Amino acid sequence: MTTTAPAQAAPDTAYRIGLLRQMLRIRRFEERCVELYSATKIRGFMHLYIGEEAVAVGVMSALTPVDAVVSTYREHGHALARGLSMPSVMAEMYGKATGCSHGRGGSMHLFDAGTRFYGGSAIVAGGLPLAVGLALADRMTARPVVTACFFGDGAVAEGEFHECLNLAALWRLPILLCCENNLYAMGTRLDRAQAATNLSERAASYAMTARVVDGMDVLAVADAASDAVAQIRAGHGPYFLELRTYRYRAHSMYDPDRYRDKAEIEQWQQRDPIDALTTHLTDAGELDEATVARLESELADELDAAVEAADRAPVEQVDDLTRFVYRDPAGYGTTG
Amino acid sequence: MTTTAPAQAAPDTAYRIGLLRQMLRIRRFEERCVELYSATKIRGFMHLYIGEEAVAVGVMSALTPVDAVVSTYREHGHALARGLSMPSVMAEMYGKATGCSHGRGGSMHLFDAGTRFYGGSAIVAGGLPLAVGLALADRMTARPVVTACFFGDGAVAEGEFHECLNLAALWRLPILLCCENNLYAMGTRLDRAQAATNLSERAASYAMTARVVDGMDVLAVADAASDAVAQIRAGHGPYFLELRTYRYRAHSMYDPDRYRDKAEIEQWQQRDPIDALTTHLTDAGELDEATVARLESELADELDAAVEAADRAPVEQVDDLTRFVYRDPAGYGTTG
Amino acid sequence: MTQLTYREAVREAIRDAMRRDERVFLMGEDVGPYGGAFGVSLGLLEEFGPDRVRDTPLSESAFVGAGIGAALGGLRPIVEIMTVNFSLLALDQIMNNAATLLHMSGGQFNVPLVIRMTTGAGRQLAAQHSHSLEGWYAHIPGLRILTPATVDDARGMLWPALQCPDPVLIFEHGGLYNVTGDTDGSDVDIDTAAVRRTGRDVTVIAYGGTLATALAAADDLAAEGVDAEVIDLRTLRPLDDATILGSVGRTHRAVIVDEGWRSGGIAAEISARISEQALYDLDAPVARVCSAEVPVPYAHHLEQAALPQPDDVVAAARQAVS
Amino acid sequence: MTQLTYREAVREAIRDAMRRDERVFLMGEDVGPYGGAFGVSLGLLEEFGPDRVRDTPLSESAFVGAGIGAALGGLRPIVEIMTVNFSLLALDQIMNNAATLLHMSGGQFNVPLVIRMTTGAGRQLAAQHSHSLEGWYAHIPGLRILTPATVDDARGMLWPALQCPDPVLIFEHGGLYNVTGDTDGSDVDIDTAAVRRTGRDVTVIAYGGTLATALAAADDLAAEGVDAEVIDLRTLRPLDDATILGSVGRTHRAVIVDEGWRSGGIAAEISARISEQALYDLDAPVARVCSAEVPVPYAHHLEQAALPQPDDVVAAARQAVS
Ligand SMILES: Cc1ncc(C[n+]2csc(CCOP(=O)(O)OP(=O)(O)O)c2C)c(N)n1
Ligand SMILES: Cc1ncc(C[n+]2csc(CCOP(=O)(O)OP(=O)(O)O)c2C)c(N)n1
Ligand SMILES: [Mg+2]
Ligand SMILES: [Mg+2]
Repeated sequence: MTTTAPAQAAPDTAYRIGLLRQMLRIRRFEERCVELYSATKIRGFMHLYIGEEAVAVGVMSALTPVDAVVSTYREHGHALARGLSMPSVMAEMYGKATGCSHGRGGSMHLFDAGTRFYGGSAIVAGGLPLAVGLALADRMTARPVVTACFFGDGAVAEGEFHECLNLAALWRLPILLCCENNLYAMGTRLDRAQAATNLSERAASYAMTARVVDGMDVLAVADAASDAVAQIRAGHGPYFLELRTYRYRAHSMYDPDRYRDKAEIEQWQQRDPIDALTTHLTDAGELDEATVARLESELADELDAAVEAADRAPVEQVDDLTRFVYRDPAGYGTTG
Repeated sequence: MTTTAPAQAAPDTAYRIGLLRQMLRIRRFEERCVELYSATKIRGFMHLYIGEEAVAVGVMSALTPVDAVVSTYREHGHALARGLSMPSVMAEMYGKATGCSHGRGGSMHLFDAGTRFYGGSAIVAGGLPLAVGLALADRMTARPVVTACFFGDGAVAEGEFHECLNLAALWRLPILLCCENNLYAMGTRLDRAQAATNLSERAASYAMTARVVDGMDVLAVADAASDAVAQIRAGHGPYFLELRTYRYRAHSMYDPDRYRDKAEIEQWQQRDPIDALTTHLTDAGELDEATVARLESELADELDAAVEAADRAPVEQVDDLTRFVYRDPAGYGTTG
Repeated sequence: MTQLTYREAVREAIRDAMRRDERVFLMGEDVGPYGGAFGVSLGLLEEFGPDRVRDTPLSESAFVGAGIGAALGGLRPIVEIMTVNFSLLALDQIMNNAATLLHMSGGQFNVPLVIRMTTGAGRQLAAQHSHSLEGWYAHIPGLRILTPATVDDARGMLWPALQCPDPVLIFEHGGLYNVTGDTDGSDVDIDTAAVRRTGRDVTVIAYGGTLATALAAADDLAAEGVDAEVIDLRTLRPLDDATILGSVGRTHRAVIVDEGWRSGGIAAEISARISEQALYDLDAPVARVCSAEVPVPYAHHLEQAALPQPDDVVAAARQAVS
Repeated sequence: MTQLTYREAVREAIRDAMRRDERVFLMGEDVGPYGGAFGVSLGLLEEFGPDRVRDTPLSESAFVGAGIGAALGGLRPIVEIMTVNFSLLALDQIMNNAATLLHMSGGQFNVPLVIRMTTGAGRQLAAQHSHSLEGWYAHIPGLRILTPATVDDARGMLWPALQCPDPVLIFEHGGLYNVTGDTDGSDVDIDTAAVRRTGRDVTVIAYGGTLATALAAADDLAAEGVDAEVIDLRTLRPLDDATILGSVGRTHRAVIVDEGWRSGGIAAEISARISEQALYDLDAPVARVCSAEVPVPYAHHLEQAALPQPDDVVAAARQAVS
C-alpha cells in the first residue's frame, strides 16, 4: 500500500482544462437540480455530489468505453463524467420517457447500456457484488476490461463489502474499487462507524493493492486511477482507491444536517477541487478568465437545453407500467 | 497480536486430569454417536468434533457459570464441556422429550438455559450477531459477564463475521471470539476460501486483540482462554482466539470426504490432543494406566446410562407440535 | 386527547417506553445525532444518551441479530431499520433466529424484540425504497406483525409490543409520518382488527397505508348509495379472523386493499380464509385491490398507477354489489 | 428413455448445458472437489475445470450478486445455494437487484441468471435446513420460480431456464434426489402446469415435493371411489391459471397441497385465484393442505406431523366431495 501518488508526466493543458470542464459541468448541473427540486420538478430522494466532483472526473478519465461502471445513489457526477448525455440524465430526474431509465429510476437509478453504466444502486454496498460479477465475466472470457465500482465509507461496514473484497482478491478480478470516503454515512462520522478507520489498510488486509488519494485533487485522482487501471489491465487483480473527499451539502434533500460543524464544511471548501484546479491552471498560465467564462457559458447552454428538453419531454404511457418486469413476455403471465 | 502463549503457573494435577477427562468424555460420546447413527437412532445432519476436543475443553475451563456460550452445529463438544448433562444431550440426538431442546433441535440445535448455552446454530456465522447482542446487554448493564462465541474458519468469509467484528470492537464488547480453524469449510480448504489466510491478522485489523493458539494442546488453549477472559472481564473489549485444530472425520455423516489426503489426517492425528496430554501427564508422573482405565470405565458408565435413558425416554406429544412457536399464546392465533 | 403527527406519536411511544422501562433502548442507523432517517427519534438522544439511543454502522444483519441477542440477554431492544428493503439484509437473522429460537430450543429462549421499519410507496423513492413487504413477513411463524394505520395506534402499539415475549415487527408507512390525529396516549391492544366505519353492503379490508384509501373509497361509495364497512386489520399476524368473518357474514361481500404485490400477498391469505370459512355467505367473489406486480417506478404517474387507488376500490366494491 | 435419479438428472442437465453453451458455468459452495452438498455436481469439476465449476467461499450475498453481475456481463451463470434457508442471506441481491434491475433501468439490463437451491423437509434436518420458501419467493415480480417434481423435469427444465432472459430460481426438493424416474433428456416447457393424473371428482394441486403426496392420496381416494385429478404446478411464478381453472371447472372442487407454511403461502394465492375466477363453479370451498406453522422440528414424528401427509389430502378431498 502506498499513500502518495507517484510522479507522472504532466498531462497537457487541454486535458487539464477538460477535467476542469467536467467538474464544473457536474457542479452546475447539481446546482440547477437543487432549484428544480424546490420547484418540485424533481422529487424523491436526491443526493448531491457537490464537493466530490474530482473523484468521479478523475476516475472516469482513466477508463475507456469498454470498461464498466457500477455506482451508487449519489451518482449524478459518475453518470455525467462517464458520458451519459445530460438531457437523458436530466429527463430521468424529471421522471420522463426520455430519461436514461425511462422514468423508472429517478435520481438514484441512472442506467445506460451505451456507456456500460450499470446504475444507480440505492442499497448501500449492493453494487459491489454486481461489480464482482461483471469483473468475473471479464476474467473468465479474458477480456481486457476494467469494472470500476463506487461506494462510500459507510458501505465498508456492510457484510457485502467484506465478502466482495475477499472474492475480488481471491479470484484476482479486474476491478477498481473506488471508496469515496467523505467521512460521513448520513449523520454518522467514520469513527463512530468503524473500529479501525483506515479504510485502505482494511482493503489491503484482503491481499490487494490499496492506496489513499486526495479526492479533492482531480489530477491526483486521475493519476492514481490510471496507474490502477494499468495494473488491473496488466492482470494484477483488484485495486482499491480510498478517495478522501467531502460532501458540502446535506446527505439528501431530506437531511437537516445537524450532525457536523459548519466550520468543518468551510474548511473543506477551502480545498474545493474546482477552485484548486482553476487556481493551479491560472497560476501556470494555462487558463485565463476568458476561457473560464467561455466554459461557463457553454455549460449553461448545455444545461438550459437539457432542462428545456426535460420540461418538454413526454412521460411514459401508463399502459407500459409493467413493461420492464420481464424481458420474456411469457413471464408476464401473473394475473395482474 | 501475539502468537505464542505466555508462560503461566502450571495448573495442578487434578485440573489437568479434569481436562483430559472432559476431552475423553467428548471423544467417547461421539464415537458412540457414530454407532447410534448407523443404527438409525440418530438422524439428520451430525457433525463430529473428534480431533478438536482441546478447543472446547480449554475454552470452557476459563468460563464461569454466569458467562454465556454461543455455538455452531458442530457443538456436542461445546455442550458437554459447558456442562450440559450427557443424558439431555443424548436424548436430544434421539429427538426425545427429555432432550435438552425437547426433541426440536437434534444434533445441530442443542440449547440449555441452565448453563447459558444459546445453541446450536446451523447458519454459518449466524451465531455471531446473537453473541454480540448478549455481550451488548452485559455491557449496557455493566455485568461482569463474558460471552464466548464459537465459529469456524469458513464463517470468516461471511458478511456477518465482518459486521460483528466491527461492532464488537467499536462498542468494546465483552466477547470472546473463538475461531476454530480446522483448515476446511466442508470441502473447501482455507486458502481456496480466503485471499488472506491469516485469520488472527484479519481479526486484529478490526482493532481488537487477536492471538493464534495451538488448538491441539488443551493446556495452551486453557491458558490463552483464561488470559483472554481476564482481559475481557477487566473491560478491555473483545478478544479473538484463532484455535488451530483439525477434524479427523468427514464434515458430516453425509460427506464422502473426497477433498483431502488421508496422509494429512494422519499427520494431525500424530498430535492428537488426548494422546498428547496423556503422554505429557504420564511422563510427568501425574497419570498412570490405572487412572486412565478408571476414567474410561466411569465415562463408559455415564455414556451407557445416557444411551439407555435416551432409548427409554418418551417422545414429545404430537399435540405439542406448535407449542413453542410463540411464548405468548395469543400469538398462536393463525388458523392452522 | 392530544393532536400529534404520526411521526410524533411514534417518538412519544418510544420516549414513554424508555421512561417506563430502563431495559428498553433504541438501536439503528442514524437514530442518534441525525434524528432518524425520517426524523422519528429526534430529541431522544438528548434525553437518554448515546447508550440507549444507539447509532449503528451500516450492518443490518449484525445489528438486528444484536437486537435478538440483547433481548436474550434481558434487555428490551427496539431496532430501527430505515426502510423495509434494507431488512432483506437481515432476513437471515429475522427468520432463522428471531422467529425460530424459541422452537429450536424447546421453549427455553424467547426473543422479546421489537423491530420497527418504514414501509410503502407514494413518495417517488423508486424500486429500492418503496416495497410493502409487511404482508410477506406475515408468512413467518414466530413473528407478530403490526401495521399501525392511525396516530393512536402509532402511539399505543409499541408498549404492548414490548411486553410481548416474542419478536414483533412494526411497519410504519412512510406516507403517514406527517398525518395528524388524536391520541390519549394510552396503550392499545395488538390482537384485534378494528371496524373504522360500519356499513351494510360490503366489507372493505385495509391496513397501514391503505386504510386512508379504503376510507376515501367508502365516502365515494356512500355517494353512490353503497354502504361500506371498513376494517383496519392493525395486526397482520396473527390475523383477527373473527372480526373479518363477522363483518363479511353481515355484508356478504369483501374487498381487500393491500399495497403489497398481488400474487402471494396478505390479500390472498385473507381471501382464502374467507372462502374457506364463509363460502356460502358470499354474494360475490372476494376482490383484491393490490399493487401492480412491478418494482415501484419513480415517475409520479407511474407510481400512482402501480398503487391501489380509491377508484380501484370503488370499482371493485361496485362490482361486488352489482 | 433413460432411468436416472433426480440427482443424476440435475447433474446431466448441468453437464449438457455446459457442453452446449460455453457461457454457462456453475458457481456455489463446494460444487467442486466436494461434489456439491447433495452430490449433484459430482464429476463436473473433472470435465469442466475449476473455472466453470467454481467453488465459492461462504459468502451467499456476494456470490449470488456476482452471478447477477456475470449475467449482466454476458455469461449464463448457474448459482447453487446449498439450502433454501441460506438464500435469506442473499435476498437483498435477489429482490433488490436480480428482480429489479430490468425495471429500474428502463428495460436496458436484463439478468439471465439461474439460481438453484435445495428446499423442503422430511430428512430430520430441523429448523434451519428444512424450509419450503419457493411459494414465498413466488411473490416477487421479476422472478420465475420453477419446482421440478419429476426426474424428467429435473433434467429438462434447466436449459429453457438458461434461455430465459430473466432470473429463474429452481427449487429442488431434498427428498427427491434419490428418487428414480425416466427421462428422454429433452427440454421441457417451463410455462405450463401438467395434469399428472386425470380424474373427475376433485382437483388436487401440488408441486415439487408434494406431488408424490398428492398422487399417493389419489390412489387412496380411488380405493374409496373418489376420482382425483392431480395437477403438478411445475412453475410457481407465473402460475398457469388456465390449467388450474380448466380442471376445477370440470371437477368443481380443489385441494391444494403445499409444503410451505399455510398463512400467506402459494396455496393461498391459488385458492384466491380460483375463488375470484370460478366461484360459481365451486361445489365446496377450496381446501389447503399445508405445513403446520412451525419451524420444522427435528424429531421424526413431529416433523412428519408438521408436513402435509397423504391422509390429510384424502381427508380434505373427502370433505370436498361430501
Ligand atoms: C443497506 C442500506 N442501509 C441503509 C441505507 C440508508 N442510507 C442511504 S445512504 C446512507 C449512508 C451511506 O454512506 P456512504 O456509504 O458513506 O455514502 P455517502 O452517502 O457518504 O456518499 C444510508 C445509511 C441504504 N440505502 N441501504
Ligand atoms: C450460511 C450457510 N451457508 C452454508 C452452510 C452449509 N455449511 C454447513 S457447515 C459449512 C462449512 C463451515 O465451515 P467452518 O465454518 O470452517 O466450520 P467447520 O464445519 O469446519 O467446523 C457449510 C458450508 C450453512 N450451514 N450456512
Ligand atoms: Mg460517506
Ligand atoms: Mg472449518
